[in-house]
Amino acid sequence: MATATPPVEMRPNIPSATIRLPAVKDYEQVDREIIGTLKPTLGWFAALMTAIVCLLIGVSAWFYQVYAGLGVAGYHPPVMWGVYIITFVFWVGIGHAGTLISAILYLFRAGFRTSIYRCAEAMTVFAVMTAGLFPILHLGRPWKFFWLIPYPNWRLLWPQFKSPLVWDVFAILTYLTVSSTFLYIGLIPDIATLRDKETNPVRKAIYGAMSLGWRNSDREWRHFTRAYLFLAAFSTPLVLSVHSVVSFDFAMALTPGWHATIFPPYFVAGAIFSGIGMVFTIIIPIRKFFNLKHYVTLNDLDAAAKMCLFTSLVVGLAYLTEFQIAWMSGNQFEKDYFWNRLFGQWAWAAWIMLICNMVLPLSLFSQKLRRNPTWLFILSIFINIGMWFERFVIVVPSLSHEFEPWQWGSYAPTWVDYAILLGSFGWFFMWFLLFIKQLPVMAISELKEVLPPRVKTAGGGGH
Amino acid sequence: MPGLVGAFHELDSTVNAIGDLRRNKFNEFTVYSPLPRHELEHAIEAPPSRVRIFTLVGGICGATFGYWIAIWASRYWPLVVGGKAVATWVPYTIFGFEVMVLVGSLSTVFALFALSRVPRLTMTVGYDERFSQGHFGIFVETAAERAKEAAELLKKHGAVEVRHEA
Amino acid sequence: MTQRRKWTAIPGLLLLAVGAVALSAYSGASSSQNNSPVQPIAFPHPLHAAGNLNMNCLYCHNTANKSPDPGLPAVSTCMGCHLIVRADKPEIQKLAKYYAMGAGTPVPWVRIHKVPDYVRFPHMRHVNAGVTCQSCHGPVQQMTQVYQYSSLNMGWCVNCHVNGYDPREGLKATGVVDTSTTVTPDAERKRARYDCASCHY
Amino acid sequence: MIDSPEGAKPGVRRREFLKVLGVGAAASASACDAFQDNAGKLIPYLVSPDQTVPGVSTYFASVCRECSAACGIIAETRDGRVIKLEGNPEHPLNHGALCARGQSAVQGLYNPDRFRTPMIKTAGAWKAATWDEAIALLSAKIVEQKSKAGAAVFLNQHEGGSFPSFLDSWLSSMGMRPHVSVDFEADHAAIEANKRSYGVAWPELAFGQAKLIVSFGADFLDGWGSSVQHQLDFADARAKGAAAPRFVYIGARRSLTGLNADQWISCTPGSELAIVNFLQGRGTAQAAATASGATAESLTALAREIATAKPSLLVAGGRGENGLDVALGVAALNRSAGNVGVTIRSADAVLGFEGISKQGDLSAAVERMRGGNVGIAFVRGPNPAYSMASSAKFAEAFAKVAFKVSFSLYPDETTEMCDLILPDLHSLEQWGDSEPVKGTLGLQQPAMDPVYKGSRSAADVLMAVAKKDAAAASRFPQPDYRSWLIARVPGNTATRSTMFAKGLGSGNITRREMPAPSATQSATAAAATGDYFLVTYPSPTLGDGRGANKPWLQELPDPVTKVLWSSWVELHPETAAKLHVERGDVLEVTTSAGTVRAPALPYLGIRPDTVAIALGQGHSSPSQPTYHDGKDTSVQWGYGRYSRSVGINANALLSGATNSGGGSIATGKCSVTKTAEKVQVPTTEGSARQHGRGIAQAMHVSEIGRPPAEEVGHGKIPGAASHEFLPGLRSPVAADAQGELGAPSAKNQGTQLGMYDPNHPLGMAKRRWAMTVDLARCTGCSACVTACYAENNIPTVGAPWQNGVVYAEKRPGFNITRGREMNWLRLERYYEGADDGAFTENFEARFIPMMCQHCGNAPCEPVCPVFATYHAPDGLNVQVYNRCVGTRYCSNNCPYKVRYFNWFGYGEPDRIQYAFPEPLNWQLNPDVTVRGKGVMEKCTMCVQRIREAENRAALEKREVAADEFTTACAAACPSRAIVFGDAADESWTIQAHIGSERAYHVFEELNTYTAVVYLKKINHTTKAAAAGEAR
Repeated sequence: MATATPPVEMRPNIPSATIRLPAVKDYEQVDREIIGTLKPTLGWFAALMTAIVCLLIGVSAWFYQVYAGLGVAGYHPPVMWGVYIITFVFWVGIGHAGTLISAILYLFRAGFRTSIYRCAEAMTVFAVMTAGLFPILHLGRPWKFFWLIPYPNWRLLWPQFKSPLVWDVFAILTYLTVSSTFLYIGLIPDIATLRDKETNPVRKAIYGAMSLGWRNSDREWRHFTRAYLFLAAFSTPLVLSVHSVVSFDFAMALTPGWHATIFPPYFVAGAIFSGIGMVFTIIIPIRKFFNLKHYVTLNDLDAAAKMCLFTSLVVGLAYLTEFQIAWMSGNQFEKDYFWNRLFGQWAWAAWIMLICNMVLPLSLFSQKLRRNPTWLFILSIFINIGMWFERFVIVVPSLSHEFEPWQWGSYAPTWVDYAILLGSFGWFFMWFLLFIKQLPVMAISELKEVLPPRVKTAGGGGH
Repeated sequence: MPGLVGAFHELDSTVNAIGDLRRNKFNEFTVYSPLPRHELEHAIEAPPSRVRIFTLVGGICGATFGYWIAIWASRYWPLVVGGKAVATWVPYTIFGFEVMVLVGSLSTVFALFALSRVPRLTMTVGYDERFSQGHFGIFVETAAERAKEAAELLKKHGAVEVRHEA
Repeated sequence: MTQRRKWTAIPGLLLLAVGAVALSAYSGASSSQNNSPVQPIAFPHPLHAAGNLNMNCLYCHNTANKSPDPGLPAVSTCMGCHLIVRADKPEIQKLAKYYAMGAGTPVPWVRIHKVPDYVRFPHMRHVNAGVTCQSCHGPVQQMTQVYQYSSLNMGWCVNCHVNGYDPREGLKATGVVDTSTTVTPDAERKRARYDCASCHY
Repeated sequence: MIDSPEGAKPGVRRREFLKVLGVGAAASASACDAFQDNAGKLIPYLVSPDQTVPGVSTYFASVCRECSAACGIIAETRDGRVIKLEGNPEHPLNHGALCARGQSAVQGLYNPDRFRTPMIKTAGAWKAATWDEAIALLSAKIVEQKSKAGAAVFLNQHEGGSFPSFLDSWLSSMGMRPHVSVDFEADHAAIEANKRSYGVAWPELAFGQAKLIVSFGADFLDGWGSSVQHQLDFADARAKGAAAPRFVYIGARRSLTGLNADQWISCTPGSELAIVNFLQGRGTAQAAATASGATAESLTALAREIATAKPSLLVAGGRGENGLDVALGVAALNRSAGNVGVTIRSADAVLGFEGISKQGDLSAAVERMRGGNVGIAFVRGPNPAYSMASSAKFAEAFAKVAFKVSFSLYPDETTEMCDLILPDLHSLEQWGDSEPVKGTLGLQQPAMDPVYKGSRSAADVLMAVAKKDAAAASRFPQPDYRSWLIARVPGNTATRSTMFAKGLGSGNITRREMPAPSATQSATAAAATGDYFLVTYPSPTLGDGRGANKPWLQELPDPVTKVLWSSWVELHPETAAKLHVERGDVLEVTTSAGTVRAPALPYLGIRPDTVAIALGQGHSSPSQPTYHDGKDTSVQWGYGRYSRSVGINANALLSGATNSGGGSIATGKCSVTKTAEKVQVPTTEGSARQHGRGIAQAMHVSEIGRPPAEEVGHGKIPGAASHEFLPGLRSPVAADAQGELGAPSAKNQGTQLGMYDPNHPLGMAKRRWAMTVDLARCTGCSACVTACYAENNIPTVGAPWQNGVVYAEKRPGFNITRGREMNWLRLERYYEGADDGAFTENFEARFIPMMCQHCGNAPCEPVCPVFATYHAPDGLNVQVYNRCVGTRYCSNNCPYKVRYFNWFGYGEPDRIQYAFPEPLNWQLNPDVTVRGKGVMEKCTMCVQRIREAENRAALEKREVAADEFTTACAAACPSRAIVFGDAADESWTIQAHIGSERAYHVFEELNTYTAVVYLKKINHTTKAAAAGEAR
């Protein structure tokens, strides 16, 4: 009795993923190779220790600052914000690329996303975790930070909801929650795989708990795909909103150089730009040291580099637009300020920013360089530096050169600022390094989706 | 309820097996696969997921709460700042939006857990570790008298192994 | 199926946790409430402020109606009576000792009611507004050893400033029996400024 | 050796009470420690003192002894401690105003470096002693030195009143010669000239009557004579607008007075005489011009002006070699111009300046000591070891004296050389009197018990010594100086009691008859060499150095250069360029007398051929050469922790020669060389230019009454006041600053607005507190700044030990170089003109006090996440310290940059940065929270005074009356430039000013609706000058 089952088309699950992973044969290979990366190495351990040491330096510097007072940092009124806020914006920015890649590209079904998104997403979560610290440790009285959170209390007082800082609290907390949830949900099936391949009973138990007893059943997959889609849909507007809100910290003030409507788009573009920079910084060593070159192919890097180039162009446009607005505004304060930015006291910072973020990325117009991991890595370092200085240029010169000439000032960070900055990198990389050896750096189940499934006979059907 | 589980190596044979099972009135079965495949979903013809309802409701509640808390708190102790109105809806849109996203996505996750019955404390019958790696699997819940028939059916479709589960 | 019940256990626990947090948010009572230190001299308020003496608070705390500071009785005020009255009692002799050493130390009473240093509490404004001492300090006339009666936290202050002080409640606090159950009309309640800068500067 | 300060006379026991409660409430008060010291102690009075209600201020009228003028002060005491000084409104000299130095007297009173007990030096080591020991020792020594008694020297800080005669009679009873009444700040030449020409030491200068004011280097606004009185009168004159006198300043350097002039005629130091001669008709303008370096045109113009503008007022300062001749010449000019009796009134002369001994007498005494036949010397007040020109070699002469007694309160240089220290009482602790003007008595009565029971009134000590000697005892029957004094006060007990109340009475004090002045030394001036003229001048803030141990004065920027906690060498930018010197390059200035090293400070207002250095800094101690570390509790030699090793002492450059007027010569020639060293000069100045931002605006006198010409395009000054609305005072009593919702017609009143509703039953929004500042009056003297520090417990942050702990650099003013000064009210000084830095006489300085503007649309408010700053219904922009979490966003968003952050725990006693080391914290205002670490603070418009007035009114069951009270800055201002009041009530004075045609807001275009209204400065420049000067 011949059965007429509909023929099954044997294509990868993701339609638009025309790219293939030629060097990857079957599901088992994916499991083997990805899970293989989890074995700790000496180099990894050394890196982790370095990160932790940096973190400790930062932490002790912060304790000292809390004890002695904020004066030990380099604040120099009228520059009331400094390295901490700069670094805060820097890390929030880093976060964005992760969400962009994992969420937006997911909705767009961009194939090259598959191999890099897990790293990017983890990077997001840890970057936001890092950023979240700074608003607290830059406070004069950090032990009172919880007053910014609306909760019923016996003072009968609530936060001042018109303040951009309260907006920040909501934006950052939401972003942290959603992105970490998103990361975890995506991880569940992979953890299940780890669980099933694990032999050590203890680790098996831990993985078991973390996988929440996931079984890959049809029902689970059915809801999973839905939920994942909606989470992606939720994260997408966050990518745009969070950094817009952060930009309001500046745009809502009337300080010359801050008070500009261009800030939200400008910040978002900058954020994604810096994020992709950081993705390169992270993924390129990983594909090298974990031997995953055949997963993160040059095509993937090429595609990401194109995004990097694009965002760089947007950011560059924003820079120029700022000057043009100031020039045409007829507003004396603005004019003075932007002149000062380019040729005044802070010219050096401005030029670092322009060269790193505007000029160097232009090299990506050449396909050769786009497909050259070494160059991408070097460039990404420049981008990170450049983006840090972008925030420096926004924060410090504006404040040091405000309306009141009598109160014009200068700014010079102290060792405390630098120690805490260093600590933030320690904190970030500590988490990230822990992550890459405990959990798969690539989405196993999604990689499987890219592969053509195993079939008995082309055209299918029984016999 | 007892049943038997069959492990498959290929996708198409799994699909065919599912089709055959349903034609032979074996309706109590669970399909395991290391990755989501549309082919399987089509073969099973399961109803669409209800996650979206939770998402919608969560989102709406969130947005309302966001606006409400901001406006209520501002009016609770009306202090004028910068000569602005006490409760200003424009900036409060930010809270509406953020809380919408927050509650919306959390309720989505809740829905995922609730509907697909995770987290669960025990591994259930009919699961095999291969199903999270390379193999597809079908667990058929059936009375002992039809077990043989089911086993036959699975084997016919090329199950690499068929095991009886107590 | 059995799995279902097992499955519901965890969310249940989560819900409990949330409830606990929500509750703890409301635990706002001040730490210093009800603290009742032992004083260098066991001064019996009931003996003086109640009973047949029934002295007015202002007799000893004589600046409460003209200064932000209620003032404490000078030791000479006490000795005014106690040179003769009950001069044999041990506590009085302690007092006499303080008084005797002319250049010596006055009585180091232990402070009980204290608002933080960034809060201005002008006693005279409240006293002259007719707020009875007991409405804040509690039934001192019955306290053998004085303790902090009110929480003195901000919500406690603001409640009265906004919702108003009910003179009849205040009188009840002093021990006046008021059997009528009618609520005080809103007009009779005494309200006060609730602008932050009225107290914080 | 320092015992805890205490010790009241038996009887009134205030100290115990306040020591505990007071300090518990004030000093430890900080926004941070909520309930921490809950278990404080409450200490009642043992016997309750008369007239003292705990928590309510008591006021004592007394006399200020910070300079010779002896203004009247009112000391506000709380619980027995002085917490604030203000001028006595009824006093004929200062009419209620008080200068920065007067304000700071409390920091002299509570100075942590005061001597706690008498001290005796044995074998070079100091040890504390009891009074009995000390007095016994003193009388023993006096007996021992009887033989040489005739040669004994008593140097007394000059003061008017009865004490000098008391002192003389004591000295004579001991067979000693009359004392030398020293005042290093006195302008002896001017005094001498006044005596010869007008018959009095210091006639009243009636600026108000003059049509023209010409000053020949007489800095009557920065400490020359009775400067508060001068300033009051000068400001009144200048405020008359079109009728105001023009003011021409002649000198080598533009001092604060010079910067207030409409025209500066720069001449080389000492060449004023040439100009005076020309004005007297001797010699041609050209000759005078060549001699003085001024332009002939300006001189002829001046001559013409003096001839036409009658009456005029010409004043001359005589610190130069020919000071006396200049002063006499000017006096002659006055006489010929008919000013005597009109603008120069001998009738109501300032008597405080009578009886100052000539510099010659002092030098004579020094020479006697050098001669070695002086057995015993006393010093009460002056500090000649510091204040005398180094080439006078006071130290080595003084060392020759067998036994040296100091009555000083502070461990100054002279005292360190003495053998016996008998710490005197501070003028706020002891009895005294003065005769400010003829027929008026000023009574100096103690405002509180002595801070240290170890200190004792010098007068009482002298009487005690006298009583040990039968002969002398008979001269002093009274038990103590107080009764001696009261016995002299005319009138009966009734008049006296009123006198105690007002601190003033009528009557005369029979003055000591001055000993014959000893022959002045022929000026031992070595032939002046060097390529630059040198000008030294007493600092307007530190005086001759007496102020240097008071943190308020160290933290008060010099009104001209805005430098603080430092010394500096002023030179013109042109000169700096010539020497390749930049601001902060350490220069070595050398004269025949000595050498000093100080950082360079280019300054527009000085001739290119001249450099200037201020006196007052550079106190030092051989035994403790370095800075105080903030912890050391031993005696702080070098005039205390706040002054030791800060800056340099320019007296080292002076020849010590005295001019014919008997004053030491403060000018000379010097050579300047650049050194490799470079330092950061602590200053509060950011940019000295307005960059056309219209912060301090001015109008030419000719524009008064004319509607402002409609400026268009680039000519428009941002912030030029528009007169369409009542400036800034559309009371933001509602949800929008324009106050529509506040208007009686407003909809939804009392619903959502609550307290902002003007018809709210509690009437919180009834008032709109506001302030006007008249820039035509403001002279930039900065008295308001110190008044603000005193009233609001503002910490000083410049002390060397007050910066961070680990990386910190121990350098005076380090925090200031990081811009962390806390001056709620700062005095900005902007230059107009001379943009290219080339030398010109035609540049203008504009002073503008900048404090929180209490905007209706305050940018700082909406950015605060926790409502720590918000808008109060009575128009104040409130900062709630204890709610502040320290995001500092408000400061970022404040266009006026008037918010200040507590970078360290300046208010926390256990920290090294603590700004009020015991007993300075006794001065803390109990009505103002002492801010803790990490919170923002700013001008509150003295909200505590507002509340106090409201409380008082409520107590008396009435409304607050118009002008019933005012802010600390307004109360102190000797120019009466600041007016505070309720803009929503016509009966307050402020209303008149708000309507003025000169009214404007700073940064009005930012739409902040400030509550502070400035009135434009009025310039009286001649057309020629006006051309050269930027608007």
